[in-house]
Amino acid sequence: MNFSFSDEEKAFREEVREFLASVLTPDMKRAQGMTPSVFSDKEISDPWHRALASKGWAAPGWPPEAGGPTWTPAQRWIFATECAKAGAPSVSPMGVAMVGPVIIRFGTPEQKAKYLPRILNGEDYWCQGYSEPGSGSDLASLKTRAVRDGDHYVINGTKIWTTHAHHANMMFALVRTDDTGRKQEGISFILIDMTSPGITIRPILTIGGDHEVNQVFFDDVRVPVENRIGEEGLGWTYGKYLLEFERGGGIAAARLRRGLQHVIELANGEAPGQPIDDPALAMKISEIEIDIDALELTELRIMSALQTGQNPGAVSSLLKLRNSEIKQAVTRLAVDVLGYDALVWEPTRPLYGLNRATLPEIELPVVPEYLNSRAFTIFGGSSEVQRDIIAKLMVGL
Amino acid sequence: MNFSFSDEEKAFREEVREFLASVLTPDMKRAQGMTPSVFSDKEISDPWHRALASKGWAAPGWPPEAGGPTWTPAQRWIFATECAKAGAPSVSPMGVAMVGPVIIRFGTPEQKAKYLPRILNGEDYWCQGYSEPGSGSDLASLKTRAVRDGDHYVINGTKIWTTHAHHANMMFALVRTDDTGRKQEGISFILIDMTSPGITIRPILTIGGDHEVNQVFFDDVRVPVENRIGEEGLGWTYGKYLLEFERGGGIAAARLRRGLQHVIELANGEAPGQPIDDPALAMKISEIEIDIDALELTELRIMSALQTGQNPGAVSSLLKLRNSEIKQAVTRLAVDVLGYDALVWEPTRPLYGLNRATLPEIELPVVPEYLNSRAFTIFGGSSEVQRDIIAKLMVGL
Amino acid sequence: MDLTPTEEQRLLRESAGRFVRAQYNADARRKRAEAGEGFSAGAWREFADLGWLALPLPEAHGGLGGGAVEVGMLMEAFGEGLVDSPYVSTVILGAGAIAAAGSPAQQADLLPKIAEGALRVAFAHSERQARYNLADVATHAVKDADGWVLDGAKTAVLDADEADLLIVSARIHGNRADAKGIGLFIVPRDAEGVTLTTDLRLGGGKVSQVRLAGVRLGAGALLGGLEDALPVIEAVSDHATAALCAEAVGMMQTLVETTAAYIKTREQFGKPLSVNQALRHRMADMAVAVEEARSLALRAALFADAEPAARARAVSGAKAKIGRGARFVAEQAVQLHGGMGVTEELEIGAFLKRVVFFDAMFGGVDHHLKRHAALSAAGRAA
Amino acid sequence: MDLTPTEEQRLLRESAGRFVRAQYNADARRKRAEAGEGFSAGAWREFADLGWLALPLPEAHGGLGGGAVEVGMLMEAFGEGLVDSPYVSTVILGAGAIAAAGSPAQQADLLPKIAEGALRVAFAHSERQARYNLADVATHAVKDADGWVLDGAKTAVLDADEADLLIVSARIHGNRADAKGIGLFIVPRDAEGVTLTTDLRLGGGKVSQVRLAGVRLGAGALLGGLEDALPVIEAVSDHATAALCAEAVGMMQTLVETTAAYIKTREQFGKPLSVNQALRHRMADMAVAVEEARSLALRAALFADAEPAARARAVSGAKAKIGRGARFVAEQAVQLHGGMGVTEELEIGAFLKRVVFFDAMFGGVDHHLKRHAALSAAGRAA
Repeated sequence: MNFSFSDEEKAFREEVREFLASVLTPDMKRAQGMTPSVFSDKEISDPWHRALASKGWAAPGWPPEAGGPTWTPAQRWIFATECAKAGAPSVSPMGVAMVGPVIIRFGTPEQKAKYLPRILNGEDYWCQGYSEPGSGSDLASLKTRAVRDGDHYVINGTKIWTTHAHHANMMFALVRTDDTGRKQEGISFILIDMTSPGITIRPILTIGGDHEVNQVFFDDVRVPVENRIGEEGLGWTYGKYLLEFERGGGIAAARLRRGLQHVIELANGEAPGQPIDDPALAMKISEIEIDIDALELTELRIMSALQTGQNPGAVSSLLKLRNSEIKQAVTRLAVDVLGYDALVWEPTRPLYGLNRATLPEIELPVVPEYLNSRAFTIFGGSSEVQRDIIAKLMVGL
Repeated sequence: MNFSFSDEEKAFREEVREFLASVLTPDMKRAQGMTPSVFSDKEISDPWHRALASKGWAAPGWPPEAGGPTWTPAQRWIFATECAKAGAPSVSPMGVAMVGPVIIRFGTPEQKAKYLPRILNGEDYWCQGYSEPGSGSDLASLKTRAVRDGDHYVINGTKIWTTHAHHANMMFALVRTDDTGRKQEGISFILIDMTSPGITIRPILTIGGDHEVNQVFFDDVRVPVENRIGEEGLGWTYGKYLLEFERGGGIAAARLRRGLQHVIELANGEAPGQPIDDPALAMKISEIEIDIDALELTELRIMSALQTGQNPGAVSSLLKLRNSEIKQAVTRLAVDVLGYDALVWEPTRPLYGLNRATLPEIELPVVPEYLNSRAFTIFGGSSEVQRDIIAKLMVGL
Repeated sequence: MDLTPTEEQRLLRESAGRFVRAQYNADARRKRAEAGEGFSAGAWREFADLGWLALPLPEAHGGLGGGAVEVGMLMEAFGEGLVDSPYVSTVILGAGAIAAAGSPAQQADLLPKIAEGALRVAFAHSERQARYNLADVATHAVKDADGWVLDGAKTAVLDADEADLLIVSARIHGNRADAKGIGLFIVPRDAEGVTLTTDLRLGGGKVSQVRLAGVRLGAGALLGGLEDALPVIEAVSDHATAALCAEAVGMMQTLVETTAAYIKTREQFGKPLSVNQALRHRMADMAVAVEEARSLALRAALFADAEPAARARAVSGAKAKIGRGARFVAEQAVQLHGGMGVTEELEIGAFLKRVVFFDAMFGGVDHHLKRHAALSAAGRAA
Repeated sequence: MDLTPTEEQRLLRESAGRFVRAQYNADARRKRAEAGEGFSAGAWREFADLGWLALPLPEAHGGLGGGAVEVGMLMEAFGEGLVDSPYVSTVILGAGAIAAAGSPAQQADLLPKIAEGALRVAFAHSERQARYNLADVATHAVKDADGWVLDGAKTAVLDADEADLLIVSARIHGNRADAKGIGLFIVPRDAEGVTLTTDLRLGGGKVSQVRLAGVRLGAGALLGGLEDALPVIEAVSDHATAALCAEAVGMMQTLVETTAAYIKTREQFGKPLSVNQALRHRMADMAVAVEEARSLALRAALFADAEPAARARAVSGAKAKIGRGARFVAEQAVQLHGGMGVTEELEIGAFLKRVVFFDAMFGGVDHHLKRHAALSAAGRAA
């Protein structure tokens, strides 16, 4: 057991730090710091994605033949951690982390050649069409129909909670091509050009004041059959493969730590009164810091297992559950620190677009982020679903 | 709405206080204070029961014709509260509070004449034969058989968690007289003389070191048919009527407050270090005190509703749940206050029988009481059962 | 001892409930929000007509002499419908301070107008550096031959933008955070030197920062001529806190009912969500939190006129536990509504925001636990 | 960076697991309890033979030079079987203090005997008035021509009754709670003036109060001649705390497995208890608590030889969170076992008692949160 990074790993860390220092502008950091959501706005994430792409670092999880950087698990951990520490934006995950791996695993050579480079260099902006208004945690009950008409599918129905559909030019979606069997059967995985006629996007405002998700309507939308991934009717399999990536959570401790650091800075300076001098607050900060320490060491244990070719077991639900709960604890504490400043509600978005406001800049995203983070325990598999999975896979119930 | 007691109520409170001052000896109070269980030992509760009986106060809930004192709900609340404040022992509830009301409601004139006076004056000591090793929360699955043989039932089977069976000369029990219908049918309610041949009592030691509960075995025990309450096969109805009394909880805040006072005294003096000077401890004490305030005011709201002839609704589960949870919070905090003194385990029982011990007398019951109180959320309807009931009756789910 | 409502109280509660259900249902709120309307002058007149503005004011000055229990009943109904009126700022804080500290002439002048709905008053006391310490007042008032000159800054002033008068606390003598030497001044909102920065308030209504720069007031502007008004500030803050506690109970009640209805009807895997025991138990805990909040809000009201330490302990106890309970109920209401809970399309989020406002206003859970603990320790030492 | 165990570590862990399963199963424990036996001399010899007593001792003095990670692996196995050996008192505290502070001669004299199992040492440091403040030492040591005279009282001394030597802290100069001026003394348990009051210890083993009345020691009794031993006391206390954290992880693991097995087989209403989602979710939270505890116990071990502030923060963090998590798991294990859980007939209660011991030993959750917070604030200020 060795708790230090090797010389190679340290050298890589140095390289990452130098890259970050050279690429991250103060404006990017400010905009990212004032973003209440886990998703960076396209106008923040785009330049960041391009910078990563030119360094060859846009798709850490991809195999080398698809353009991945062939990092070890430790390198991926170091990269994610240094990015979080530096306050880097997020790359939109829908392309690189979600549809990309599916295309790599199940796509035809033509699909790979067409889509992967555009995902890698950020030319395409993807969104995910899974959930529907009636489905909730019961994803397989989806009803959006794709009916074959020659070499096209004709799609009718609606998808909801579609993150950044208003930014995206492509969507990957689960659609029903057959409804005669079990509900998991008859689902197909297709790629939809968002500029196709018949697509309407309805913004859904969330309680934090953000426009992040949408409802997307399909009215006789024609999609070429060649846009289907894999076999017709096996979409559920491909979709589940992708969910493993989405739910993995992976490397979250460093971002949580940065969030907690934000709380300490608030309490130390800007917030009304001198909350940092309050011993009860100091104990709460410590409590959360310890939670993050536990999560971080769990991540490192998993990274070590992956590194030595072992299977870390059914831990992705645990990581998702704890990450979302700790995130909510951090944002709740930040609101408490604000004291009376929490009363001021600034509705303008994006917050980094504001020139002046009643609150100090560091305080502006606090309440929106608290509200936004309520979704952490709901989307991507609710905490209730995660507990069902943990009870089954980790406890054997 | 009137938050003060009336002059009549205040006069009654004075009478109770005078009674308590005249009857409660220092030895009784010491013994009660060193009892980790909610049940007082028979040697403590007996003299207390006799004193109450001679005052006519042994059975607050009974109608006057049965020997009850015809108190208003406010008087009952005042009496229970003053007893708790004074550190009075508990009267064993199995006679007065449990089987008594069933006999009053469903018994024959002969049964009433035979049993009620002996319950009232404490001559009989009762235990309850409901649970069985296999039944748990599914009480109606009970298997102890009573087979008719002339004018007797012949009983075979076993009961468990029988509080103070080793003190009791009488048991009221639910037994199966028929197993052809639904499991709730075919249950009868009978009264069993504990000196009958064929009864064996096996002590069950609990984790607090107390001998409080037992398993009772019945091996061809003959019980006269006249000992059956009400109709054969309707025992479930009578048993449920009784459970309402058991689960009611009723007037618990004053006892909890006394327990919290004990923690404050510990923290203020005997415990290692000066824990009372710890602001975090002070906040925890306040938190629990506020919980008790909430429970007390809920009790008073219920009392007021009863007093004005209204139905307070399905609140007994709420009272049971909160009483048991607060009790556990109080005992847990007391253990924390003990610091290193919590390491000393004194196995002798009863604790009030000890002449000397390593710990100060006020500390002796702390850890046993914490351990004993783990049962509060299990027996008499577990917290899980209470939440099921609350969701159903209060939330309508 | 009888905690059941009197006939009069029952009628008040019922009329408030009827009013709120008719005028503050989800549809009405959505329409007002879309029209960008705040609380309307018409509704305020209706409040006056229903006697609610007069409710807690002294009978000598056009009031009905009601107590904190009656106010609590009204507030609970407001909470059920998420009413965002300036009731607390004008009637409980503003009029409350005038009734407690004002001279007979000041009371006779101002209170009847408030009762009639002709005058709105905001309470400008908190300062940013003070956090929740009521004695921490840096704004100062200097007396000269013509009267008073006020300088300083106030934060978290509720509904100041539509108020006619501000009741402003200022230090007449002593140092920051001294208990003695704080006065309350009647300041016209449009007085020279008064600048408001007004924002939307989390959960509804408006909130202002108030700057006072050389604000000149007449000699009669000092409320009741009182130079030691901290006890009054504490009392009206406690009364307003108790009122907000009752409002929170109403909000919690609505959240539990709405969420129960949702999980009973929303189906997943072919069955209503309510088949999930984990959700049912969560809702049981939410229902328990409502009942405990109801008891403590009532308790705070019942102690509203007790001696200051007892009043403060009851109020801080209620605020701490209801603060936590309301947060739990609102956050879980969002959670149990799933994705819909985090959208602006349902009102769950609006309730959550108001709950966060409630928690922050007059101090959060820890502040009130500490205040309760300090009062308890002082009580034990005495 | 590689947190997977080495081959050597894996073998250690497996052999410890095997030993515990064979000798510390429920049957064996019940038999020993019925026979009134404590930890047997035979088992101690076996510990020596397996190299466990030598494990963390320096190689120069018969040790194997293992670190806190290896000790943690052993302790986790002990926890799984609720082993109640004097391992922590003799090997981690006693031998740890000698190895950290002893002169070469003292080390050469004592450590090999400990490694062989021929000598047991208890650590007598805590005092009742100190609560958990390690610097609070009122016992004093006065130097005279013949050596030292010790007077005072110690509390919570683990396994002193079967120890040959006590390592006793005493103040050589300064005032109570001064950081400087505390020495560690080697005191034969049967020295004149040493009186033990020994009780059963909650969760297994024994605990003693030690009185020292004019105890005369030779000039060589002061460990390493060191008059400022507080850093050593802090280090060995942290090492012992880390070891107990690992033991707690083992206990939590057993509790989760035992409880899962119970609710899968125990039927109610014709179905296993595990059909209840509320119970399954509770068990999910228990499993999460175990994984978090496992990570933090390992983290504490990995920081065992870091600079003192980092070590202390890691250890206090682990102790606080595992203290709470272990209490949660043990209390819920009792709860989910229903009536059986509160009886002495199952061992759930024995685990709960050991968990309460764990929480109380070296300070509870709040103590370590405060220590963590103080170290964090100091780190930020630096």
